[in-house]
This record gives sequence, structure tokens and C-alpha cells, in this order.
Amino acid sequence: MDYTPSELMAVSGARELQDRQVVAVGVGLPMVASLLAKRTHAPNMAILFEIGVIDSEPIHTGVGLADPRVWYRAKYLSSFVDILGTLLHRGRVDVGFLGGLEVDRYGNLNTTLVGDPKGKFRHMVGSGGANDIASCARKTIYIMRHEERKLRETISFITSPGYIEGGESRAKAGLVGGPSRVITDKAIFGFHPVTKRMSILSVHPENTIEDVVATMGFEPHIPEQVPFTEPPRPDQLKLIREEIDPERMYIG
Amino acid sequence: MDYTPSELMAVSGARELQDRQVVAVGVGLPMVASLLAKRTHAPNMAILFEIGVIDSEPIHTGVGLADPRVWYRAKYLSSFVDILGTLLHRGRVDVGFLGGLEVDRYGNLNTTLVGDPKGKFRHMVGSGGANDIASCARKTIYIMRHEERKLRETISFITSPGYIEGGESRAKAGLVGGPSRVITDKAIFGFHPVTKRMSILSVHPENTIEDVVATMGFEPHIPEQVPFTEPPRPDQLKLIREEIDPERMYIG
Amino acid sequence: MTKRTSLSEAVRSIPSGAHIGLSGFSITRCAMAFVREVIRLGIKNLTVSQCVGAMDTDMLVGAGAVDRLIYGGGSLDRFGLLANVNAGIETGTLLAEEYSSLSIAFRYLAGSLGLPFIPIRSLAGSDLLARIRERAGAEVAFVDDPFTKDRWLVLKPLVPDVSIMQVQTCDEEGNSWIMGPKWDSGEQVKASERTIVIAERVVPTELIRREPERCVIPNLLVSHVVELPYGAHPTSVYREYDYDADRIEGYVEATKSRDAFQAYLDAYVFGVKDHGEYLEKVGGMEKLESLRADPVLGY
Amino acid sequence: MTKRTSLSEAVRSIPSGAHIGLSGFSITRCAMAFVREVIRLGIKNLTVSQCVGAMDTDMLVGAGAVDRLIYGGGSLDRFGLLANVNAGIETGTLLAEEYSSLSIAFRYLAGSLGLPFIPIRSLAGSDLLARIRERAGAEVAFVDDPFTKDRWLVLKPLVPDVSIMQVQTCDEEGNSWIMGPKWDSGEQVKASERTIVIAERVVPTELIRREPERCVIPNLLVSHVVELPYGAHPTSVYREYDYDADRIEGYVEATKSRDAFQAYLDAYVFGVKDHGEYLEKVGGMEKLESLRADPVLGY
Repeated sequence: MDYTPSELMAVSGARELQDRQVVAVGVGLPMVASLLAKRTHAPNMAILFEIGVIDSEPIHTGVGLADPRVWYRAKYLSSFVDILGTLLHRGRVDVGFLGGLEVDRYGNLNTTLVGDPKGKFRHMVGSGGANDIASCARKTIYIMRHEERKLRETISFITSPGYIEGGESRAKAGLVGGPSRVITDKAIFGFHPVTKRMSILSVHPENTIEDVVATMGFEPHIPEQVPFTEPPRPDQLKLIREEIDPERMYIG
Repeated sequence: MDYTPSELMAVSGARELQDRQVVAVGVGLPMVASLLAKRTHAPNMAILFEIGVIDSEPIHTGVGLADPRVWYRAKYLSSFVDILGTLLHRGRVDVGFLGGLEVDRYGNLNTTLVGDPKGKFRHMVGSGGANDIASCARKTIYIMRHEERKLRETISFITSPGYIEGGESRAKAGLVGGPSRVITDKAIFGFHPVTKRMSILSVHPENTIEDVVATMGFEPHIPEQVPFTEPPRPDQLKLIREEIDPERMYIG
Repeated sequence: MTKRTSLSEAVRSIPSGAHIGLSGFSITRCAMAFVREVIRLGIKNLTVSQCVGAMDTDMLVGAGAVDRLIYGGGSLDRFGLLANVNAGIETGTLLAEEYSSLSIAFRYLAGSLGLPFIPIRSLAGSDLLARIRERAGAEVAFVDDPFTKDRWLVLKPLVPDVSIMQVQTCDEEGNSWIMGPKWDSGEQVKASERTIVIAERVVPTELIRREPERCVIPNLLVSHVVELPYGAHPTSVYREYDYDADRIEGYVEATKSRDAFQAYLDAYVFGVKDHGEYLEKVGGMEKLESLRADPVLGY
Repeated sequence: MTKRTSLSEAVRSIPSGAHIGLSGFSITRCAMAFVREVIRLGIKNLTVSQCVGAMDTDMLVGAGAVDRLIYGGGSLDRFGLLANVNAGIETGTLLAEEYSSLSIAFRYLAGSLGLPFIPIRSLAGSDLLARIRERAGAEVAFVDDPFTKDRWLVLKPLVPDVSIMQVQTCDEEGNSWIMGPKWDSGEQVKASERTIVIAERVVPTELIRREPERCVIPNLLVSHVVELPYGAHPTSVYREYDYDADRIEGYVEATKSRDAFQAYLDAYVFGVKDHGEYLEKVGGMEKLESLRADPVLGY
């Protein structure tokens, strides 16, 4: 295998994005995936960072959204209210692209705490714009490591709602959209259209369904046909390695 | 008399303003009065124009707020939402300074139409920011010509509320503030603290109470003592004539 | 992706009956060339909104292209009143919903943020509110503040189908700078479903990236970009050109009778095939050069 | 009228128990010198708000100066978590009301506009909302949209007593430019009763008048102006200086135990008499020069 799992995750993420879409992204692999899409098949996609940045073209890797490296060559520098209010809350964001700490079978995302929220727990980062993006984007894509402690039967805290308790419960909470994909380093998941339970869409090359399921905290829906995930193309790898994340800060 | 009635009106308006106040002004005599105050006793007053301008220093007379002459040397150029929202509606404007077409004894102001609103009428300019200023400023000052058809028993339309029907009726409508002065070319009026009816505060030099009342459409409250209005000082006249309105566009 | 197109093509994207927001304020940054093309192409039954009624709206109304106007009052500053708008209101041929500057700005703001309604202190106790409730009752309501129990007037968001924005500078994707005060332009654009940008000049995106804090309209809101110098004539564009006082006076004169206004339209709209011919007709380069803004003064 | 004063005098204007809004976002434009002076002067029992929790807040919490935090989550980006904030939440010594970025921004926006409440689509169906309703029930409520009858969550305005704004450039009256993205700074300042501006440089008002579109904070909102180069160190200020990675790593290391954090405060807060001595202690001119932003890159 001439690519890393993170590279495959980024390429798989990029593949979910279409030209002319408006995409709100967090830092890390979502940013790598979005920049890759924009430099390949989606040149007219708009990439939004909640801090108030549109369509920057970083040439140095930043440590996070607060790093001016990530704002370099932006076309528009504004505010939370502009990005998360007039674009996201107004309904103009096609795709929200998030990382996460824990996700459950209904795509509810936790970035707040691990442990027992009423007892002993460790507090982590909280929402930032994640709850807003998960609540207001037309659809949401998550990228995260494939580990039992991350893909959990029950998560400690719902920071950002997915399909809540499945079925119609998200719509009943007054929310449109919802998670469409969970991309891990072993597989790509979608959500069943009716039950809203997580469902395997593809497993990455050199992985098996058995291993994918055995390393998760809950059993996903498994369709009869599960293809392998398409591997990265050399031009995509070259872009990631030489231009988008040359310091390998996100691509381990 | 070595000054015009308009000059006295502008000077009287300026005298109502204090240093460090935040003043929202319309174009015309209110602007002349505010610029005069700022150049004399109120250098730290902030002058706001609804279009999005703070503390400009015009050197040419403009035809209205839409004239870039009026924005010259501003410290801040922004928007309606900033001026009328984050400053006025937020409660930061001490004084609103307006002109008007018609006013009644309770300080209700009409800039919308003359005639019978349900029958034959002529439509004029409407509100612009006048209603907002009259509704949200801590107090409001009007400057207008002293004519029977302007100081009316009944006005055709309440564009900008004063004390509505007098007494507590403004407070009952959910509004604070209210008109504090009406400055005409014959007199200065205030409002009775309880009845909220217009009351003569001073008559301009060379005018009489009798003439003031005879040329109005309603009878104002007349206190026992009515002094003469203080005339303009030479330095004030010089500033108006040489710097603030050298083309005499507002000062007839 | 370039969105550059001709004025005519941009105007043709607007169906009769659409709700358009216009960028003018009185006699500045008015979408005049746009309005002339709308009239030329015979687009009708428009709803027009803007915070402060301006010359762009008055001319559209005078040409019979507008059914409904949602605005906060307005004039041509000291040149005169919005005579066509006023005549439409007086004769009942124009359905005018009249607010204040802030209440329209708040309705756009609510539209821009996806708020279902927005509370406001203005309008209370006025005949403006009484009229709005008669004519457009479904657009205002009262809500109890759940925190204080006070009763508040709330306004419905205002969402034009398309905003027509006269700007100084943009790139071919539509990223736009607006110099000077912005009145309601920012909120109107962000509320509208899409925006047509009409710019004095189109610059490389590279220049936009050099001063991204200046960008007021991100390209993702823009459907068409039209490069059209002097597109706001006879109104002014800050830092570009002054208003043409003679031509505005001529317009005001023409609004004094139906015949005179028809003659005005015949001369300046129907009598010229496009904006280029219009500019020639109003005096050509010599006149236009005389209106160029002084770079220090901005007018 | 000059509002220039010393950092110490500006800080002394804030009583213990006040609600302060801070300008930081993670590790950029944080009010670090301000926070060090607050700790030095022993101001306590503060309520702190900001959209995204940052190093300024974390240090104040670590020093025991904060009773209550109203924020949308946060971190030190890849340097680490807000260890002091998190410890305060975990042990219950800090009353944290945790929202999302937009819900705090909307609460400031409502405060800035004098709105009694603001509707929002976020938070629904999340444990954030469940927690907020338990802990701060009086700050959220539900209202029926009078136009559609849909039920909407509404938030109460957030109005700090004073906003502490780290900016690049201002004049002595407080008119301020903020370069780069502004996150919640604009709304926070406009919501707050007053603002203390801490600027890299104070310029003549004449310069402010040359580019009035850049002005984000009009002077009438400002009570104090403090000129304090490198006032955000070790965090970054766009176009001025980069974050000091070594010093942030040192901070993160120090947050790993109470003793280490006390030693950190002893060294960098109590052990220096003012900002000048602090800058000497962290490496002086040589180190600071190495952080200067490249004028093209902005970092």
C-alpha cells in the first residue's frame, strides 16, 4: 500500500464534495480533504472556516483555525456571524465537514467530554461551531479514527446532533439535514434512509467487514454488497504530500 | 438684527447639545446645529448619520445624507444596522435631532403625507430613520419653520411618535425618551412634564408671545415667565457662515 | 469561474413578478443602468424593496414596472421627492408598504441570518405601524418576551429573489468591495436568494485576496457580474464619480407630468440601444470626466 | 479627547465580580497582558464570556479569578486543551455555561442590537441545550413563531460590563482597526457596556480618517486606550507577530499540575512588575523580533 490510512480518509472525504458546493470545515483532515477537492474536481467550491475566512490558500500548515497560516490568501475575512449566521444559519451551506471524539450509531457527535457527565469525566473541547454546523448544514460528513472508544454504542454527551434517536427524531427536533457519511481509517459509512442507523458503504482496501465491525462499539447495518473503497490516485497523493500538508501535520 | 432666523435656530439647537453626547442627526439645520456644537462647546460629541457615518468633517455642503460631501473625513463608515441598530436601538443615542413637516401639541411628527390619508393627500418623504430616532433616542429635538400649517392641532399622519396622546401614552406604547424641544424661527418649546403638551420656553428676540401663538395651529402652554432666546454669538455666526454652511444651503 | 456577462443577460435572468432589492440610497449608488435595461426589456409586476427609496426605484415605478414597494420612505435629497413613487401611492396604483430605515434593515438582517422573526422597538405608536398592519398584516406580529414578559413588535424577514448591487470593484467571480457607508447593502445582499453585481471595474481575484477585509460580498452569493462604468449615472458612486446635478434636475422636471416622463423614457431609455449610447447621449466622455471623483475628497 | 492610559489603570476600572468579554480565539489576539495584570492586581469573581475559549480565559481561570464562564467550547488548537477551564469544569469549581460558537455570537449580536431575545436553530436535540436549561434556564426559552407557528429556541442577549479588545491599531480616542477575521470581536464590543482597547500602536486620528471603512470600533464605545506592543504574547496578532510556540508549549506543560501552574504564575505574572519586564523575561527584543510577521504572509 503506497498511501497511509489518513491519506485515504482525506481522498475519500474529497470525493464526497462537488463543485460549486459551499462547505464549512473544521481544521485537520476535513481541511485537507476540502483543499484537495478544490484543487482537483471542485475548483468553484467555497471553503468556509467559522472564524470568518472564505477560500484561503494556505502555503504553510497551521496548528488550527486560529493560526494565520490558515487564513493566507483568503478572499473574504469576516466574522462568526457572517460565516455561521449569514451563510450557515441562513441555509447556504451544503456540506459541513467535522472531526469528532465519539460518534454513535445515529451519527450523534461528542466533542465535549468523556466519562460520566454526572460523575467522573474529562472535559475536552466542546462545540465551537460543530453543533451549529451539524444543526444547520444540508448534510454533514465526519472524519475520525476507527476505534471502539470512538465508534460507540452510547456516547457520553451529544455535542452535535446526528439523527438523535433515529427515525424521525431529528426532524421532530426541528432540524433538517443530518450526517451523510462517517469516514474512518477502515471504512466509509452512510445512514439507512428510514432507521437512520449507520450502515457500511465500503471498506478500505486490505480491510475486511469482520475487522471493521469487530473494532467498533456497535454493529452497523451491513448491506449484501460492500465494495472496497476506491484508493487514492497518484495526483491526489502528490497534492496532499507536496502542497496541502507537506509538514504531515494532519496526514500521519 | 445681524443674524437670520435660521442662524438663531441652528445656534439654539447647538446649545441643547452637551459634550460627550451621542447625537443622531438628519441633514439640514440639525446637521448645522450639531457641527456647530462640536466645533464650540462639545468637541467630544459623536455625530451619527443613519446612512453609516460617524464624525465626518464636511468642507463642502452636501445636498443630503446621500451626498459624499457629507461623509468627508469620517472616522467610521458602516451601515444602517450599525448606526440605527447597534448604537440607536441598543440605547446609546442621547439626542435625536430631526426636521419635520408637521408637528402636533404632543410632539408627534409627520413627514409622510399632507391631506386626508384615507382620501386626497400628497405623499412626501416618509420616515427614513426619523421614526427609529424618535422611538429609540433618549430624547429628541425638532427644528422646523414656525407656520400654522406646520404646528398643527391635528397632523395628517404620525410618522414619528412624540408623546402620542399625552400623559403616559408614550410609555404605554413601550417607548422611553420623547421630544424635549421644538425649535422654530420664532420660539423654543419644551413639553410639560405631566401633560406632555407643548410649552413655550423662550421667544426669539423681536418676537412676542402673542405673535408666536397667533401663528400656530394650537395653543401651547404659556408659563408666567417667558424669557427671550439668547441671540447667537459672533464666533458662532462666523463658524456657520464661513465653515459649516458657506454656500448657505441650509441657512437661508 | 467567471460570472461576467452583459447587462442585458443579467437582467433577462429576472422574471416579471420577481422581488428585487436595489442598492440605491436617494441619489447615490443607484442601479440606474440596470433599471433602464429592465424598462427596455419590458419586465413588469416587480416587487421592489430597499431601506430608503432612491432614484432607481422611482424610475422603475414611473415606467410602470412595479406593483409593490417595501421601503422606509425616501427622496432625491434636495433635488426633490420621489415623484413617481408618491404619485403611485396617491393614486393607489402602487401598493406601498412603508416602514422606517431600521425596520427594513432589520427585516433584511433577519432574512440574512435565517431568523424567523426579529423584534424591534421602532414603529410603536405610529401611523406607519397602523398602516402596515392594515396592508401587510401578515408581516408584523406581537410576541411576548419570554424573559421579561414585555410585549414586542416582531417583523418578518425580507428575502428578495435577487439583489441588484452597484459596487465600485469586484472580481469576475463576484467578490465585491463597497467603499463608503454601506447603508443596507450588506444585509440586503445576504438576505437575497442571489445577487447581480454591477461594478465600475472588474479586477483580478489576486487583488481581492490582497485586502480581504474589504470584501463585502463573497462570490458564493453572486449569480452575475456586469462590468459597467458609470452604471449609476446620474447618481453618484463614492470615490468614482459625483452625481450629475443637471441630469437629476432634468429627471425631476420630467416627473412633473406623465407626458414629460414618457418623453424622458423615450429619450434616455427607449431611444438608446444600450448603456454606451446612453452615456453618449448625456454628454459622453467630456461630461463624465467632469464628474470623476477627486481621489482625496472621494467626490 | 485622549483615553490613553496605563494598562494598570485600565484594569483597575474593572471591579471584582464584573462580567468581562475577552477578544481571544484559541491562541490568537488573546488579551494576555491584560489577564496578567488582572491576576497581579487580584481582581476576582469574574464572569468571562467569549465565543471560543482561548488562552486568555484559561489563564484567568487557572489563577482562580473566574467564577463563571459563558462560552462555546475551545482549545489551544494543536498545542492542547484549555486545561484550567477543563479542570474547573471537572471539579465543579467553575460554573461553565457551554454553548456553540454561533449561539454565543447570536447572544452578543442580540446584546449589540438591543434585541430582547434572538431565535436560533442550533443547540436543538443536543446535550448542550439540556445542560444550559439545567444550569442557566433563565437564559434560553421557547417562542412560537407568530408567522409559521413553528416553535423556536430563543436566547437572551449577552451584555458584558466591559469588553477587552486586543487590536492592531487605534487612535487615542479609541477608534480601532482589527485586521484579519474578526470572529466575535465586533458583536462583543457592540454588546458590551464599554470597551478597553489594547493596541499594538496608537496612531493619529488623521490616519483613521483616511480609511474609515477599516474602523471596527467607533470611539464612543471605548473607555480606555492602552498602547502595549506585544500585548497578546505568547498568542499571535495577525500582521503583527506570530504565536510563540515555545512559550505556549511551556504554558501547556505548566497546566499539568497545580504546583507547576503556580510556579508559572510566580515566574511570569507575580515575578515581573509589568508588561515590559515580562517581555524581557520571555526573551526580549531578540525573541520578539523573531516573531515579527512577514508583511506579505501576515504571520
